[in-house]
Amino acid sequence: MKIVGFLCNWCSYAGADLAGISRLQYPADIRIIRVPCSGRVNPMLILKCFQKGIDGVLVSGCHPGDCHYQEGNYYTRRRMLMLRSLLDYFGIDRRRFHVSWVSASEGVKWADVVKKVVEDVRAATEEGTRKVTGTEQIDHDRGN
Amino acid sequence: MGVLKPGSFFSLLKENGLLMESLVLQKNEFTKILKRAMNDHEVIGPREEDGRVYFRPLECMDELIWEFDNTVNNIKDFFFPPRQELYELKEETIVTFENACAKKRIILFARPCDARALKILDKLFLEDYEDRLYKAARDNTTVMGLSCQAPDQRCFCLSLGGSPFGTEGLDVLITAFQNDRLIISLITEKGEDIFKGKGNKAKQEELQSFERVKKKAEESVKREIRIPENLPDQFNSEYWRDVSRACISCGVCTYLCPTCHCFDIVDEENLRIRCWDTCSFNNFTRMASGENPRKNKFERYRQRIYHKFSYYKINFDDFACVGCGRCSSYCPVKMDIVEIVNNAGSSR
Amino acid sequence: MIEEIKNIAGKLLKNGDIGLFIGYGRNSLGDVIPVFIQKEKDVKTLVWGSDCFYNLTTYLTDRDITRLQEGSIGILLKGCDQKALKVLISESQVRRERIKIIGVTCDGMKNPDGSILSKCETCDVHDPDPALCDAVIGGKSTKKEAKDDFADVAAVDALDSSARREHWNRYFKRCIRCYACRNVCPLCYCKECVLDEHNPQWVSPSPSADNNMFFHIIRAYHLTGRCIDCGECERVCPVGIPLRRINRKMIQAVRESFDFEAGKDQKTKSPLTWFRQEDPEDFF
Amino acid sequence: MKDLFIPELARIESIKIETRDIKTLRFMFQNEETGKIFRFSAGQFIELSVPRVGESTFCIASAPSDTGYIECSIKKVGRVTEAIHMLEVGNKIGIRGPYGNCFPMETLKGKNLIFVGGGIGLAPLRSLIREVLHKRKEFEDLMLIYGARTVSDLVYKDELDEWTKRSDLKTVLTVDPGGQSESWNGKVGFVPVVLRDVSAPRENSVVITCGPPIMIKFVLLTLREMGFNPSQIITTLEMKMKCGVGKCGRCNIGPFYVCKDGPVFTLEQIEGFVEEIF
Repeated sequence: MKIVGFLCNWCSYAGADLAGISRLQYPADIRIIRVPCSGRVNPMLILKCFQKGIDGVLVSGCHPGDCHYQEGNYYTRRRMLMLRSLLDYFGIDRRRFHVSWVSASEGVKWADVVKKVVEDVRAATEEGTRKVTGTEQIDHDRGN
Repeated sequence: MGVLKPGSFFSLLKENGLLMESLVLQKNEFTKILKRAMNDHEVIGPREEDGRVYFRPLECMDELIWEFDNTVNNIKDFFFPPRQELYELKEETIVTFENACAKKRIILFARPCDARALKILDKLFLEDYEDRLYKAARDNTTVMGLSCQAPDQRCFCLSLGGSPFGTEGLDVLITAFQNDRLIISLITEKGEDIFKGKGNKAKQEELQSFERVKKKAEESVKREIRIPENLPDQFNSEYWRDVSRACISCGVCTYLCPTCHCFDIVDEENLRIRCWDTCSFNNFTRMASGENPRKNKFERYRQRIYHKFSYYKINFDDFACVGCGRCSSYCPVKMDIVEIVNNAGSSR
Repeated sequence: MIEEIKNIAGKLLKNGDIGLFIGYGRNSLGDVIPVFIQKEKDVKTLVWGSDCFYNLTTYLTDRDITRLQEGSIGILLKGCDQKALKVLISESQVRRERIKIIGVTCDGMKNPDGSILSKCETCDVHDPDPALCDAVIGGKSTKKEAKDDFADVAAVDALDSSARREHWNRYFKRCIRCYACRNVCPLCYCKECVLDEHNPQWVSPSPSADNNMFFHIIRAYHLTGRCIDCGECERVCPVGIPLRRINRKMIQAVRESFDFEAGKDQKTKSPLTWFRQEDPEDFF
Repeated sequence: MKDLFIPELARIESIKIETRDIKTLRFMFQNEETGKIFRFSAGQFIELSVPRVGESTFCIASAPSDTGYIECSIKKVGRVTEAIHMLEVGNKIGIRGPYGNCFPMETLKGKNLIFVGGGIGLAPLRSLIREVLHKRKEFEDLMLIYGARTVSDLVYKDELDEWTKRSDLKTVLTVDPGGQSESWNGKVGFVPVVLRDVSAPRENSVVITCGPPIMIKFVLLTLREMGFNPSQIITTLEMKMKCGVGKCGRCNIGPFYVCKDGPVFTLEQIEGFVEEIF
């Protein structure tokens, strides 16, 4: 399984780092992309992940009020809320897209979040909800 | 065009409506024949989806629609599809899909105008560098036309050399009559093969009534496109700015056009794909450097008109338009190509 | 009404207040078309009727028109079109002082069979907004307001995830990527659309059902909190994709989550460009 | 039947860094037979494919007489060119072609040739110049006027040095004002201006120009003012291309397909469309 995590540099990435230093166990299905702020996560990036066949996406940033840039995560919150309702509306399983707030001191929370995300994505996959991109093609396209 | 092959002289005559053999079939017999053909052919025909009629592969003959105005898409889609996988490009090898083109197909109820467009596209895709996939699709497809007995008020096929009963590009032309009778005009050998030993030869009076409905249909095509002789001289005219103002630079007119053939080649992962593209789009001619020779809307609109009515004529001796009227009926802002072309010659 | 429109437009052109008037006319087949009038004598070609669907504000952000036009531009707008204009003004895409607006009362646009368009059924702006327009024509509309219950959206929401996927897939298979929906939209004004970008290429231009879905997600997302439901995208779609059903989902979501409605005034920007500390975050 | 869109695989033999954003790559076909059959003329172009990225058009910068390999000079401007710049010696690339027409070698024979190039536009001219130098006796006086934005943007520096030393090719190098370095001993000024200053013979001459559109535009104007007539001026045109064989429809300039009927045109041919192009 492949899950992409967009982590803000100041909180969640540090939180994940702490989880590592503290030798906390969590599933290895997540690939982390460090971003300066969760506000940097353009929804296009999330869509691109799904297009490329990624099974799930996690966006994680500082708790509201703790943003290194004062207010970046407030925008993220609005954007992700909208994106999620849109993805859901198009029938992309809601368990494949997650957002969380993890601070630099929350190593344990990070491990829990990852466990929960992996669990959800695995459940979605096992239930057979198709990945977002697939091999489905429109009629009559290959070579004729 | 090459040398005339023995026997092709007759098919040439037939294609021009001479020496054509005509059969009479009952509708249910026809359906039976096609049902049988479905075993070893993919059958494509007009089918309804949410109130509009499209050409689509048919799952059964009941889906087939017998009476319809011009369809949304046209049969070009099955020779030059919106998205076509060309081959797979891997690090060290190239994988092609040979077998896919071998599928035998029948297209039912193509309108004569759409079928005529195939003849126009043939010149582009088969002359000079021959296009393998297009060729294979052409070779393996039998096109059965349905004569157009009630042309739309937007149609102008006659003024471009077509006809609601035209046979160019068709293998068979089907004309529906009262009492569920069909007159089947056999145009090519491909068409004859399917109806071999079926139906009765058309009687004199049946042929006469065929001529009558044909004449009636032709008379009802009232619109006329008159391509100005001096069109090439109008290239730098202000006219193009004026008429293209309303254009929103979308691709409706070109994508629904039976003769528009511009395409793009893109990579999706390892697949190399050919997909439709259109001169209406701003990025059609934009180069990587940012340079764009047709960055203004009027230049793009002018390109479309000139490509159809001037350049294609110069290069391939045919206008790239069959007068189906789709571009004006589906245009989001109802730009009317006939009016625009007809008035182009008298502009400043 | 039409005489009044002609009068005002003619006067504006004659006085040199505007250099161009954008209104409705007809072509030789009788279809309503947008017309661009530069001379006073041509105002006689203007028409008005229940088939004047177009949202002409699209042309106010068309660089091929505005760039070449000196002076002000006059335009005829229905209530829904005015909403679009308010969004454009709030996003600094149109300078209010550069345009002269004739607002017209609209009793709802009609289909060829005489039935009223579904978007007009639930419309709440049949009368022009005197605070926005330079001239207002037509008095009070006879059309009664109906409550919008978002039944179309609810019907899709009621399906389960994979059925929703199927629901949309059926339509997206048909999409030919002509981009008429994007280009006709008055609020899609980007000089370079993300979909046209080559480097990086966000979505491949080839029309597979998957690519098409991403295209429609991106389009809908970019209109979130901005779409004023003029329904032009759905009207122009040659393959009949119910695009309003997508946009309206987002209208509903923005309304519920942020208590916001686009096109109400000329000042408030899209809700994705500002925030409240108490915004919902129930799914985090 | 061979599909015309299927490229032949080739191996990158060497990569030379010309400037900060231009590299010259040398290719050899993986299949030796293909390499033997592959023939081209100066002025033609090929389509290069990078797997998973796409395909783009490049003119051949090596001469037909340089057998056994093909060279292209590639400026990093877009997605495909960026990908090509990432490639290393030994990597595979797809090639199809050659496409397009070529410089009319027969009509050039016995003429004075004036090459006017700008920036990366020297690439197709290089192919021609190498070919002409290879058959030097068949031509009269040769002159090259070549300019770039700055000294470091000049391509084929080694070859330019070589050509400057030759007595049978008058080489004039120039850089745009502000682009000169301390040690620069060439001219400073835009190509069209330099073209006016050097005494180029008009009688029995042909001018061949290639460069960015804006340069060509002013070179054409300057040549007109200098009294050259349109049939004496040859230019290669740049247009976005995809198929390379006159089908995909984007490279029209008037009734011409730049890919099939071009990219080499005389000004006489395209005079009516100059406004659209430049």
